[in-house]
Parts: sequence; structure tokens; C-alpha cells
Amino acid sequence: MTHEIVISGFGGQGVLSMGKILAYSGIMEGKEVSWFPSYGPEQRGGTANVTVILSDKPISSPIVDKYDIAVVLNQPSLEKFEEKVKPGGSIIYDGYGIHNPPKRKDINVYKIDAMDEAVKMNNDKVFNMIVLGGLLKVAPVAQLENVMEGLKKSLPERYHNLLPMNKEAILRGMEIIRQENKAEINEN
Amino acid sequence: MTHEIVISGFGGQGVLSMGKILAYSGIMEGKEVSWFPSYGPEQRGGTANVTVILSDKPISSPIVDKYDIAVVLNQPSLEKFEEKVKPGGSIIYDGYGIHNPPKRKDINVYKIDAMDEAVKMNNDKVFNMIVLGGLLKVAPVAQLENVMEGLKKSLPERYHNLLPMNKEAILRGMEIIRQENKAEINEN
Amino acid sequence: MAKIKGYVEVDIERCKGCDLCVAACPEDVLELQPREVNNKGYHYVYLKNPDNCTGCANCGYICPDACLTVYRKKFA
Amino acid sequence: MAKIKGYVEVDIERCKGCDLCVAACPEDVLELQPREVNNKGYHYVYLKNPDNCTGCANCGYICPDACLTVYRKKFA
Amino acid sequence: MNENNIVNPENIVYKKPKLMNDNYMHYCLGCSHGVVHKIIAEVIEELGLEEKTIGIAPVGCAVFAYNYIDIDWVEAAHGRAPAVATAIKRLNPDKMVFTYQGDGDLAAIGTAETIHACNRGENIAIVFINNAIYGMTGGQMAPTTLPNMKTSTTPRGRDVRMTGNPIKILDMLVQLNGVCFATRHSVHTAAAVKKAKKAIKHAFENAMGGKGTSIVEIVSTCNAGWKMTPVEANNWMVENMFPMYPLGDLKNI
Amino acid sequence: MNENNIVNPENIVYKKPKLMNDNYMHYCLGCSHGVVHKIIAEVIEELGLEEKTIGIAPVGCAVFAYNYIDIDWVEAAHGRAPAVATAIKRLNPDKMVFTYQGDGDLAAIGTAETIHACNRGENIAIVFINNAIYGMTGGQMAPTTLPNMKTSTTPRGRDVRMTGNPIKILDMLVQLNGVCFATRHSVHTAAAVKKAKKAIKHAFENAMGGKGTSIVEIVSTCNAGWKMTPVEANNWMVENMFPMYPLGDLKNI
Amino acid sequence: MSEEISLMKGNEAIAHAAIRYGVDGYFGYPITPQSEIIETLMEAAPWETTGMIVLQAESEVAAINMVYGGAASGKAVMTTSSSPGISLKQEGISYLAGTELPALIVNVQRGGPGLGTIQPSQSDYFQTVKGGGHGDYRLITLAPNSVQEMADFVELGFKLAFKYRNPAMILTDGAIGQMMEKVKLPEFRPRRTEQEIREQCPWAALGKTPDRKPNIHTSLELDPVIMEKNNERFQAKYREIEKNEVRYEKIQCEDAEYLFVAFGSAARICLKTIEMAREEGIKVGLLRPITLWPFPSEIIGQYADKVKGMLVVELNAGQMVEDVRLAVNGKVKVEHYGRLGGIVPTPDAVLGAFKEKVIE
Amino acid sequence: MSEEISLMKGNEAIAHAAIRYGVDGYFGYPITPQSEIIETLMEAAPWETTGMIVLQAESEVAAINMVYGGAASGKAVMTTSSSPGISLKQEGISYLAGTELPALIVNVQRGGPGLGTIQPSQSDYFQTVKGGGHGDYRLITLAPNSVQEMADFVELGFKLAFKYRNPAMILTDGAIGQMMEKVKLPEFRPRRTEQEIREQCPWAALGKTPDRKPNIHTSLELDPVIMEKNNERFQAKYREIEKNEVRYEKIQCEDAEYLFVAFGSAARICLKTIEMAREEGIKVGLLRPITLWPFPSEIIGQYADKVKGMLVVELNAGQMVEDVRLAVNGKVKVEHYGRLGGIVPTPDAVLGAFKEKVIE
Ligand SMILES: Cc1ncc(C[n+]2csc(CCOP(=O)(O)OP(=O)(O)O)c2C)c(N)n1
Ligand SMILES: Cc1ncc(C[n+]2csc(CCOP(=O)(O)OP(=O)(O)O)c2C)c(N)n1
Ligand code: SF4
Ligand code: SF4
Ligand code: SF4
Ligand code: SF4
Ligand code: SF4
Ligand code: SF4
Ligand SMILES: [Mg+2]
Ligand SMILES: [Mg+2]
Repeated sequence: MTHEIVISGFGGQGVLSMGKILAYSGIMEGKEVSWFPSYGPEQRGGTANVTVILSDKPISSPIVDKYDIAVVLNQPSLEKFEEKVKPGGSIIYDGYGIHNPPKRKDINVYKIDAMDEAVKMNNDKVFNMIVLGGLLKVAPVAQLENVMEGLKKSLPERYHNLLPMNKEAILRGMEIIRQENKAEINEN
Repeated sequence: MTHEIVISGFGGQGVLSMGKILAYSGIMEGKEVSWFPSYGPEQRGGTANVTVILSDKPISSPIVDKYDIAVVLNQPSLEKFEEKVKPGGSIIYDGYGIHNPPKRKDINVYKIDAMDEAVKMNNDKVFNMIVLGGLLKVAPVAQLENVMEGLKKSLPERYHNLLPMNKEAILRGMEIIRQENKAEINEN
Repeated sequence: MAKIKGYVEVDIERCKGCDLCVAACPEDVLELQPREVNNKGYHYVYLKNPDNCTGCANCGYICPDACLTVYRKKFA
Repeated sequence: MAKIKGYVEVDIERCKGCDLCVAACPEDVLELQPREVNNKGYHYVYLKNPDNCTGCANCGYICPDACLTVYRKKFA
Repeated sequence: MNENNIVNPENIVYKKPKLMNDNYMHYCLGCSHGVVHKIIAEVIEELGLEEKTIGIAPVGCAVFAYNYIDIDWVEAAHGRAPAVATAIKRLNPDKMVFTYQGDGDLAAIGTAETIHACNRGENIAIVFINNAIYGMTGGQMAPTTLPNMKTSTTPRGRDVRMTGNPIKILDMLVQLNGVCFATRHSVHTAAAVKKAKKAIKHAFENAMGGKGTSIVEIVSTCNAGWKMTPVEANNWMVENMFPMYPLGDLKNI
Repeated sequence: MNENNIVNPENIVYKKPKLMNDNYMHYCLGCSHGVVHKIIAEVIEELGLEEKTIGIAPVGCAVFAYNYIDIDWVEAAHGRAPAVATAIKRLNPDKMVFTYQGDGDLAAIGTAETIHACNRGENIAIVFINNAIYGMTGGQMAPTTLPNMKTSTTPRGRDVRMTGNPIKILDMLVQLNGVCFATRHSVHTAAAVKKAKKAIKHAFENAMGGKGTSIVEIVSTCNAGWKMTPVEANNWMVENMFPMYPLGDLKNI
Repeated sequence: MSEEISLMKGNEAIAHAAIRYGVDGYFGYPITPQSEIIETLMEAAPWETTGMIVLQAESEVAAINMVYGGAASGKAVMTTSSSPGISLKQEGISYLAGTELPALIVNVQRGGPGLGTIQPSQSDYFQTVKGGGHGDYRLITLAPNSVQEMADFVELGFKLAFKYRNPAMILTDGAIGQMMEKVKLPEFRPRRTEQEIREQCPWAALGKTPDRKPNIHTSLELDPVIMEKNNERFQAKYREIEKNEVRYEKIQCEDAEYLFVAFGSAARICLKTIEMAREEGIKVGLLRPITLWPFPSEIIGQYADKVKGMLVVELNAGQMVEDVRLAVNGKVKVEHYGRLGGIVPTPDAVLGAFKEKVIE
Repeated sequence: MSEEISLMKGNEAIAHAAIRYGVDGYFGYPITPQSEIIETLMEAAPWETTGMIVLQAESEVAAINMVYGGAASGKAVMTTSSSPGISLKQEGISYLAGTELPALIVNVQRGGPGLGTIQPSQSDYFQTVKGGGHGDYRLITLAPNSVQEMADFVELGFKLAFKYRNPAMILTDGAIGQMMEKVKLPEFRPRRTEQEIREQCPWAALGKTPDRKPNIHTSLELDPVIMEKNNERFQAKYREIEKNEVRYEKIQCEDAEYLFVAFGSAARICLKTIEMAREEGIKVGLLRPITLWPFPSEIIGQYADKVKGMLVVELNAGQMVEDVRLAVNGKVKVEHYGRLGGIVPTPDAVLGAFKEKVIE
């Protein structure tokens, strides 16, 4: 089983590190993984994205242009990636960042109000963990314990005290994600 | 008719400009010419040489490694070029610069005491013109008037007052050159 | 006595919410939108206390993104 | 009175006849060969007035080609 | 009082310069580059040099300067802007040619080109943005990085025993006869902006007047590279950069 | 008196240094390079650094320095000797590493490498032969060529309005904290040679002592490039070069 | 999960592998997309552990000449950059080759020409394997296609460089440099002591000991007769390397009726294309050159007798395809599919091109 | 004798031709064997006559970037150097290509690699025609084989450079640069006025007038989609040049059973070899590429059907031979004879090699 996932949002939204945690989780799960970022000049702002592939087999191309799952955290990301989701695939979007939700009918659409939830939790920093929780709910590519292992690996030692808070955020994300559309596939 | 000539001596002996005058003379005579110098880092001393080719036909290679005539003005030059004279060709050497004269029997050997003559004429600068005179005697590749035209062309205007003196030196060179060996060619 | 009043127009879509104008304003006129963002995702600046504005243009000079048009008028 | 005498040996084949030692010698000891040249074609230096030499080594210091060995001895 | 009384073109006291177009600038929020761009646009306009100016953009965050000011531009290879400007000015002596360069561009890879253009006294102006870091490539150490300052290639702070002290390139350049004007400014307050503008104007006038090379250093912030907010960066600059790079004229003849 | 009384090893007061081999030097008659080579050979010997020294030869007339002094040598690309020396010294901190460079090499194409090695305070010594010309390539203008001086690329004399003034690179380098010793000498008299030797010795000691970068400029002649006899060249140097490049220490800490 | 497996970028892998291999010195100048290499090194501060020197140079030109100096003293030294920076190093690279010094250079390619783009590209193939610098020389060229190979080729590059006294290049690109994959880093290996270097590299300029002649490193020789001899020695060495060091990978080539030839990131994409093609029943294999020089001409020549056609896939306008054609020498059709300017083709685009150009 | 004929070095001919052609600016740094070019210009002081600017730059890197600047302002500008100096210019050359600016660069080659030798060589062929700099670009490359052509190709080089907005290179060597031959210099041609430049080169950065948008010269494009388009435009232009601008000379090819392929000074030597071979009754001709890029592949391909074998003669270890083989595509044997490190082969050595390698 191979999951080709793209995560996309504003520069500061923790897109790349969310991808990294996901990839580490995959490793903990014993999978092959690849993580391929968009990269550019350093200026802040603008949109960043990362392609994460998790697979039971060696990964051939780390670069793809159709995705099983797209996680989009702002409007430009949705505009860029909506059309690149495979029919029958899924899109997850954040309700705060996106005003015009996805329109495609042949994909599963999930909404997660992660930003609002983060504000509620009084902690901007967990925004991307909430999203990750949502993603893991939709596509359980790794078990929670392995995700926590991956998180541990990808955080410097000095931040390990934050692990419980992150776990809570992930769990919260799993709870609050809601399906808005179920893919209608016309096989003809 | 093609003449492939090399002139070789110490850096300061006016070898390159002698070659240039010869080449210009050839042009005045209506010939095709080429002039190819040895070149190196600028330091004084060491040996310089120039290959001059005069021909009725377009010149193919300006670089050759057998010569019809070699004019050698110091010992290292003789050592380098004696073997490169074509059988039946000629070598011209200056008696002051060369202590061990050429040994080959299959070439014509000419001696010219140009340095001594220049001292006699009280003018170091005409040394190379005396040698040129000798060369022209041995191989009349250009008529004197054309040589003088060539000289004029190759000298900056401000030195044109020196033309008569140079002419005298060339004539002197024609006079003092002496044949020391006549080529014995074994055609077998 | 003549009274000087100012006003500042913000080009919201150019504004990156850098806060420099806010810090530079001597009259506490400006503030970043606490929640609203523009299309680039920035909390842009708005006039919290427009009446305080003197039109001194400090904000305009230091805005790196040339978002601000500053007006100033003397009232009799 | 003690008398100091000097002498200079010239490595003729290294000498390029640059004349610097000649100019540097305070005792007019040295001169370039007016006619003779070495194998490189240079008019090398020789001791024209060897008796004048004091072994001050000026010539040696400034010779760029390290041709000169300078001797110096005090005679009682 | 109604704001409509005020919002009227005749009451405008500050606005985006005419020569600056509407393109959205790629710079990080709060980056000093934008302020300097505005100044340059204003000065060109005020001197009436729109049709005579050729700007040389560097490799650095300001590489896209050409997208924002509507004059003719040439984007130079990293560090080579002074060489590029030299040729353009020599070949077109009646034009106003200026370079716009960062500290990495001007004082690291471009050291030779900077010094020799200044030494020849090329009639150009150099606007030098010293933000003590390589902004564009992600915040590496620049020649002007302060001692103990953290950058991505000096994660524990610049150790001057390993990497040398910050280079005060202006102090070196003023020694060259070709330099007619060398000055240091900043753009963190309205007053500073006005002074910097005067300096740049003077530099551009020198370039047109054939007086030699003028160089205007703008001590700047790179809040992204410094990992601060723009406001913090300004304060940090005043506290830390100004002592090392004191503002004011170093030469003006 | 019999000369044999004198010609005896024990009476030798001056001779070719031991570290200088018998190879015939390629330099023009009277070239200053040879004198400086002798000094370097003597200093290395006197400091007992034969086994610890690595010399960096430039591209310039002294490119063949490696043929004459029997130590380990690395021939650097034109202008890059300070970079080459930087790495060798950093990787081998107990070695004595020096560069030997001409004015074209050090102050034209190598300007950036020179300035940055000095700024980092690399523990190396730089011997800088300033003969105000590109000797090796046939006498073109160097950055240090004097105003109105004729060279093959300034056949009517260097016009400083076109090419700039001579660069006094030492005056720029002394401003850098990394430089511990900067001094100017010549080798046209025995006394001068002795002083130059002391300076080079000090520089080499600094390099071993980890005190930073030392640079010894030797104001030199290039009689071939200057189109004079060696003796004329020395006189011309005293008259014309010394006023522009005054001898003496610029920095010694 | 073994503790040894980490997830990191190709650029980071190079840095960590260099420290572990016992590299003595790194000299570099920042440029996207490879600045992580120097940043990772600076973060790791190996001068405090292995003694490795890491220096941010004032320019790429300075950096390559630092490498030249370090190499001349027998040290294992390296530099890394990306395309424009590599162009600036060409004189220095030619000097390394002309002086027969071992060194490792990494080019994390981006699209050109000029300042170009920072996205991945393979358009410096010619520059690398034909000679971007002047003179007849060759760079041993390794083309990793994974983060693991980024790590592994540091050691391989140095081994080959020292074995043949020749600079080696890792030619990779922004995709491999920026992506993260699992990687097993090599074991730590102590840096060689000066004594070891003096023994293993008797040519090293480390100070002349009385038992030997001076070690002189120069590429200059004014006597053309000697210079020609030097060049003939280089050429003989190159022939030797061509004989011994060709490396490539064959993937599903046994029954292949068609062949892809691709290296580095392009080869990764072809892997997926092969999967797709095989699903459609098209028998296609991939020949992946690992050494770009020496080039696997012989094996490609052999396949020319077996397959019906070849497609060379590159992130450029057609460079390696020339070497493939030279190897094939007219025996079979060799087509090229390339994308330019930082675009990385998708596997289906490659498949489409393959069908259009190669299968009639 | 016409007054117009002079005797001069190839290097001098380039300088005089540049002045007469109305070149606007020369920027260079001395290096043997081509310093006569800048020296001749400085002696001629054209700034006093035609207004041409001549500047000795602080380095080759500065010089090529001056050329870049001058070219961006629409001027006819040039630089000259020799092999190591040309290596330093590679970044700048790639920028010129990436920004589509016309300029003339002259490489008077010497032997390499490294500092090498100052004697003639042709070992920068690959560097020139394949891309010494980074990215997919091409240099229009002219290879003169006489002093006359040195003079003539200044004009030709600029014409092509401006026609296609692409840098052009004269690739020659120390032999052609240093030798004197008769030459007829071109007529004086006035330099273009600013008005003319504005008309002929509307892209020139000369100050924005109200009637047009800003002229911006940049090779940067971060959007790979646009960057690919740029590159596709370059490639289309290159195809156009390949279609229109191939130049070569055929000598005694009509009845040839064998073919020499050689350029520049090597071609001169082959001329004599042909004479010698024909005296022995061997029918051999010479195909001399004048443009090295675009390469005369088509005509060589045609001869592959006619002759029994080809010998490529170069002053290098085998570079152009690859392009000949690509053109021949296996149809006939293509052998190589090269001398290295500054050695210029003699005509009989070439004849010997020909007999040994090509005639069985
Ligand atoms: C030859 C070359 N080397 C390196 C780079 C990468 N690079 C781009 S910008 C830059 C430094 C920018 O720093 P600075 O000049 O200080 O400008 P800033 O971004 O800080 O304004 C570097 C190293 C490049 N593009 N070209
Ligand atoms: C990259 C490069 N550029 C130019 C040259 C040619 N070149 C050799 S030596 C030299 C200048 C020498 O002048 P200087 O450094 O003053 O040394 P000098 O010969 O005067 O002692 C030049 C330009 C070269 N070899 N390499
Ligand atoms: S004009 Fe002055 S008072 Fe008004 S908002 Fe701006 S800074 Fe504040
Ligand atoms: S300074 Fe400009 S960009 Fe920054 S917050 Fe104020 S208006 Fe917005
Ligand atoms: S030692 Fe002194 S006195 Fe003797 S020759 Fe030399 S310089 Fe003259
Ligand atoms: S200084 Fe030396 S080289 Fe010159 S003349 Fe005297 S001994 Fe000869
Ligand atoms: S990285 Fe620094 S210099 Fe660059 S745009 Fe951002 S703040 Fe400005
Ligand atoms: S050219 Fe000048 S520097 Fe070079 S060896 Fe001759 S005199 Fe010395
Ligand atoms: Mg900066
Ligand atoms: Mg010099």
C-alpha cells in the first residue's frame, strides 16, 4: 500500500515539519518513506508544500503529480492542489484558512477547524499537530504510538517535554475532523 | 618555390624583428609569407627563434620541423636546429656566438662574423641587419629594393632616418658571409 | 487655533502586518488586525484610533511595502 | 694595525651580468667582462681591482642570482 | 470631523512613489529593502532621471528590485554589480548608473570588483544594504556579521577567531582616491529615512556629475535571518549594529 | 698577499644560502625576485623551519620559485595563493605557511582572497613583491603602477583618470584586525636587504606563533618591464616608487 | 527499527557522511539548493570532535582554491556548491586535475543558464563529464539517486579520488539534495594522522623531510615535450579508470525490449515509469549509470544489440544522450526526453514520451 | 602591392579589426598568448578616434561581467583571454547566454589543464561547444585558421551574436594568435549612435523612455514553468542557428577516398599533409569546420557514405572527434590523432598517423 500525500499552506504554518513527523511515523511503522519539499528563497510568506510518500515497497519517484491525499491550509494551496487529487482520493482543509471550499465531487472532502481549535487550546504551535491528527484519522498510515515515536525523533531533545501536549493535539484533531463530501465515482 | 627558414639566437639579438623584415620583404616581392615565433614568459635571456616561410603559393602549415635554412646566432640554437635542416639545406652561424661550429656534412654551412663587424661599425644595433644581409646573399628570396621596402614597413616612421645605415649593414653582411662547407649529398 | 488632522489609507493587500508602522506612530493610531488576514494570510494594519492621527507620515516613511497613503490637513 | 682584506668568488655561469654588484661595490673592485660571455651569453662579472676588496659583502647581498661568495679576513 | 475632508489628493503628504509599480514585493514583512526601494524611486523621480537611469540588481534578496521600480535594470551575477556598472557607465557616460548590493554580494564574493571600481573612481553610485547576513539563502554569516551573532552557519554565534571580525568595508574604501562620497545611514525611523534619502540623492548627483564613486551604506535589518520580529530587529540594530557601523559621512568631497 | 689565505671556508661572510639549490634562475638579469628568494631561504634555515615550511608560489614571474628553494611548495592559481595558504595552514596548524605573490596576483585578481585571508587573521605570512607591473606577461599595468608610468597597456603612461590611482593595498590591510604585522621594504642595497630579512623573519615567526597574518611588501624593480637596466631601475625605484610606497612598518603588534 | 536509520535530506546526509568518513576539511560558500550542507556541518561542529575543519569561504573561487591547497597537503578535502557556483570553480577544478590532486566536489544542480532557477536540473552534465574547465582532463563523476547514495558516495568519491589522484565530483540535483529519505550513515572512521598521510601520500606537501626531495605541486610546464608527457600520463590514468571504475545499475533489463537510460533523480522517475509500462505489458528496463565518467559505454553498447530502442531521460535539453549515442554507434534508435528549467517530469509524462518517440 | 595589406599577428589583427568594425568596448585581463590584443588596442588608443572604450579589468571575472553590462546596454563589446582565464569566465558566459545578450569572446587557447603551458592547444573544444558553464546553452563558435580569418571573424562573430542575441566565441590558439601573415583589414565602420542602438536593439537598457516598458535583463526565473519556456525559447533559437549558420570549408574533397576533419591551426597542418599524401597518390581531402557550433554534422554525415575512413586531427586528446562520430553514426571508421600539452604536430607526423590508423 502506498500513500502519496501533499501538505500545503503558508510558510509559517508548520507544513514541512508536519510532513517530517508523518515521514518519521512511517519509518517507525516500518515503511519506506520520502519527503520532498517545495523550496525557494528564504523570504517569509508565500506558500510552502511537501510531498510525503509512505509505502510498503521501495519508493520509486519521490516526485509525483497526483496525490492520494492533499492537506490544504490556505486558499492558494487549495487552488493549486484540488485538481491534483486522484479520483477517489481525499482532500483535508482547514476551515479558517479556506473560504471557498473544494468543489470536486469525485473526491472525499474533509474539513478540520484546526486553527480555531488551536486558539481554543491557547496554543498556535499545535495547529499543525491538530491537522496531523485529522490526517491520521482519515488515513491511518501509522499507529498512534509510532506517530509519537516519530514525533520524538523529529523533535530536538530539549522539546521532548512538549510531547504530551502534541499528543493531545493529535487526538483532538482526530476528533474534530468532519467529512463534507464522499467521492462519487462514475465508473464508465 | 618555398623557403622555410628558422632564425634563432639570444633574446636580445633581434631575431624576431629580423624575421619580420624578411617576411615584409617577401610581401614586397609579392610572395605569401608566414612568421611564427617561439614565445614564452617575458623574462630576458634564453633563446628565441622564429620560423619564416616565403612562398609563391599559399602557405599551408606555418609550423614545420625541417628547414631549408637555419640562421643560428648562439650555441644552444645551433644545437637545437642543426639536425632540423633538410639535407642539402643551409646553416648560417655567427662566429662570435658559436664556438663549436656545425658538424653535418650534408648541408651547406656559412659563417658570418656579424658581431665583430657590428663592433667594427661601432653599432650593436645593426648586428641583425648584417646577418640578414648574409642570409639574403645565401638565399636571395627578395631583391634589395624590396628588402628596403620591407624594412621601411616594419620600422616605425620615427626610425626611418636609420634606413641608410641598415642598408649599409645588409650590404656589409652580403660581403662578409663565407661558405665553410658545401653539402655532400649521397643519393642512394 | 489651527488644528492639524491626518488620515492614513492602508493598501490592505500589500500590507504584511510587519508592525513597523504601528511601532513608529507617535499617536497610537495604528494596530494590526487581531484576527482578520488578507489574501496572503497577513494580519494587516488598520486605524484603531483614527482621530489621533496628525498626518505626521512617520508610518508612511518606514513602511517597507509602501502600503500607506498619508493625508494631512490644517483646519481653521 | 689590523688590516681587513676581502675576496669574492664569482659563479660565472650563474652570473647574468646585471651590473648590480658592480654598482654596489664601494671599492670599485668589480666590473663586467667587456667582451667575454658565459654560456648563456652574458658578460659576467670579474674582479678588476681584487686588492681593493674589503669583504664588505655588499655585492653578495644584492646579487639576485646568488653568484657571489664573499670572504673576509683580518690580517694582523 | 469627516475623513472625506482629508482624503483628497491635494492633502497627500506621503504615498507610494510614482516610479514604484504595483507589483507585490517578495520581501519578508518588515524588510529594510522595501524602504530603500521607495527612497530610490523617489530620488530618481525628483532628479528627473527616469529616462537616464540604469539600475544594477545584485544576487541577494534584492535580486528582484527590477520588478518594483520602473526603470531599466540589469541583474548582475553575485558580487559583480560594480563591474557591470563600470561598463555601462563607461559606454554610456551620460546615464545615471547605480548598483544595489547586499553585504554578501558587495563585501564577500564581490570584494575585488567593489574595490577596483571604487579605485578607478567609476562615476557610479553604490547603494549598499548591510544587514549583516545572507538573507536570500537563508541567513548565513556575512562578512559584516557581528561577533557572536547567530546565523545559520554560525549557530553558536560568530566566533571571530575562526571567521575573522566583521569587515567595515567603507572604512577601507574611503582610502581610495576614486571614492568621492562614502556615508552610512539607516531606515528605521522617519528621520533616518529622510537622511538616507538625502545621501542617496547626493550619490546619484555625483554619478551624473562625474565626481567619482559614491557609496551609501544602509545599515539594515533582516528580521527573517536574525529570527526576530521586525520591531525587535530594529531595536537590535540600534543597539548592536550602530556601535560597529556608526552612522554618518566618512568622506564627502 | 695571497688570495688563498682568504679563500677558505672559515672566512666566508656571504654565500648562496644552503636551502637554495643550484638550479639556474629563470629571472631576468638584475630582477629583485632573486634577492628575495635568497632571503627567504636564509630565514627558513635560520629558524630551522626546513621541515615545517610550505611555500605557495603565485602565478607571476615567481611562479617557478619552487625550483630554487628546497622546501615543499604548492603553486597556486593566479591570485588565489592566500586561499590555498589558508587551507594548508588550517589543516596543518603546526606548519609554517607563506605565500609569495606579485602585485598583479595579490592586488588585482587576488584582491578578495588577500583581504579575506587577512581579515580572518590566517596565521600565514605573505611576501608581496610590488614591482608596479605585470612582469611575467610582458609588462602590463598593475594595480600598483605609478601615475604616468609607461607599461605595455599604458604606452603613453598610466592615466589615472582612466585607470585609477595606484592601490596602496597595505594601507587597506592594516585596518583589518587579523593583520598583526604589515611592513614595507626594498632590496636594492645591502642594508635594505638586511632589514627586509629581519621583517620576513618576523613574519615567519608570527606565522608559527599564531599571531595572525603578516604581510611584508618588497618594493621591487622589474627592469625588463620598466625597460631600463637593473641599475637604472634601482635608481628609478628610489626616486619614484618610494614616495608612493614609503618604506617602514605600518603595523606591528 | 535499527537505531542507525535516520530520516534526512540528501544535503544533510552528505554533511554527516563527510564527518563520519573522517574528512579533514570542508570549504564552501552558500548557495541554494545546497546550503544545508555547510549549515549541517556548522551545527555539528566537527572541529570539536573529529578535528575536521569547516570554513565558509568568501566565494566559490576561494573555496575551490582552499580545496586545492588542502589536497596538496594530502588531506581529504571537499567543497560543495550549485551550478553557478560550480562554474566559478572551473579554473580551480582544472588545476586540481592538472596537478593530480584528490578532492571531492559536490554539485547540487539547479536549472540554468545564468542565475536560472533554484529548482532541480541535470543540465551540468556536459560541464562535468566533458570538461567545464580548460584542457584535457576528466572528473570522476558519481550520480547518486537517493539520500542513501548521497551518504555513500562521499566515501566512494574520496576513495576513487585518492586511488587515482584525481578530483571526483558528486553530480546531483536539488531534488535529491532537498528530499528526505531513510539513510544509514557510515561508521565513524578516524581522520588520518599526519604520519599516516605521509606514508599513504608520499607526495603530500607537509614539509620536506631530509629523506626525500621537495614535494612540489604545480600544473605548469613550459616545455611542451614534458607537458605532453604529463598529459599522456593523465590520459593513461583516465583509460585505467575507464577500465576499472565503471558503475551502473540494471533494473528489469533481463527481458527488456526497450531501455531507459537515466541517472540521478531522472532515474527515480523512470523507475515508476517502468512499473507503469510493465503494467501495460511493455517490456522496458532501466540502465542507470552511476558513474557518469567513466561512462558505462560498453554495457550500453551491448544492449544496443538486444533492445529495439532506447530513451534517454534527463532534466536537460539532451546531454548524456550524446554519450549513449556514441556508445550505441548507430546500432539502434536512441531518443531523448528532457525537461528544462527546473521542471521535473512526472512518470506518466515519461511514459507518454516513450510511447511517442521510441515505440513506433 | 595594395596599401591595405599588412603583416601582423593574429592577435593584432583581432584588435585592429575590432576598432574598424566599430566595437564599443573591450574589457580584458592580460594572459599569454593573447596579451597583444589589449596591448595593440591600448597602443591604438581608439577612444581618441572611434570612441571605443578599452579597459584593463582587475580580473577575467570582472572583464566578462563588464562585457555582460555593456552588452545589456546594447553595445558591441568583447573580451579576450586564454584557457585558464576563459575558465574563470564560465559563470559570466552562462549569464550572457541565459540573458540572451550578444557579445564576442575570444579564447586564444594554450595547453592545459591547470596553469599548463603557454604553447598552442585546442583542448578547450569541449568547454566551448558543450557548455563550460552551467545550464543548457550554446555558444556560437568560430574557428579561424589564418590571421585573415582572425580579422574577419570579429565582424562575423558580432553579426551572428546580434542576429541571435547570443554570445559568440572565436576559438583560436597560440599558434594563430602569435603568427604573422598578410592580412587585409576591414573598412572602418562608424560605431552605432545611441539612437541607432535604440532602434536596432529595442531591448537595450539605455534608460526607459515613456514609450516602452522597462528593459530588464535577468536570467533569473523562479517559476519553473516560465523558466522552462525560456529554455525552450533558447533551444528553438539554437535549432534555428543550427539550420542557418553552419560554415565549413571543403578542400580537395571531390575525389577524396579519405577525409581529414580538423579546425584552426590543426587544419593548416592537415593542408600540408594532404599535399604530401596526394603526392603519394592517396586521395584525401579536408573538411574544415569553421563553425564548431553549430557543427557541420550534416555534411560530415554525407561524407560518411562516400569515404572509406576519416581522421580527426586535433591539438587535444580527442574532443571534436566525438561530434564527428555523432555525425557519422557508425557508418564509417572515425579515428583520432591528437598531440597534447602544447605540441603542434608536424605534417609528416599527421601523415604517419593517418596511414597507421585509417588506411589498413
Ligand atoms: C555565484 C553565486 N554564489 C552564491 C549564490 C547564492 N547566493 C544568492 S544571494 C547570496 C547572498 C545574499 O546575501 P547578501 O548579498 O548580503 O544579500 P541579502 O540577501 O542579505 O540582501 C548568495 C550566497 C549565487 N546565486 N551565485
Ligand atoms: C587566471 C589567469 N589570468 C591571467 C594569467 C596571466 N598572468 C600570468 S602572471 C600575470 C601577472 C603577473 O604580475 P605580478 O603578479 O605582478 O607578478 P610579476 O610577474 O610582476 O612578479 C598574469 C596576468 C594567468 N596565468 N592566469
Ligand atoms: S501619520 Fe503619523 S500619527 Fe498618523 S498614523 Fe501615521 S504615524 Fe501615526
Ligand atoms: S509598515 Fe506597512 S506593511 Fe508593515 S504593518 Fe504597517 S502598513 Fe503593513
Ligand atoms: S665584498 Fe665589498 S668590496 Fe669586495 S667586491 Fe664585494 S662589495 Fe666590493
Ligand atoms: S649582481 Fe650577480 S648576477 Fe649581477 S653582475 Fe653581479 S654577480 Fe653577476
Ligand atoms: S530574508 Fe532578510 S533581507 Fe531577505 S527579504 Fe527577508 S528580511 Fe529581507
Ligand atoms: S620580467 Fe620583471 S619581474 Fe619578471 S623576471 Fe624579468 S625583471 Fe623580474
Ligand atoms: Mg545581506
Ligand atoms: Mg608585478
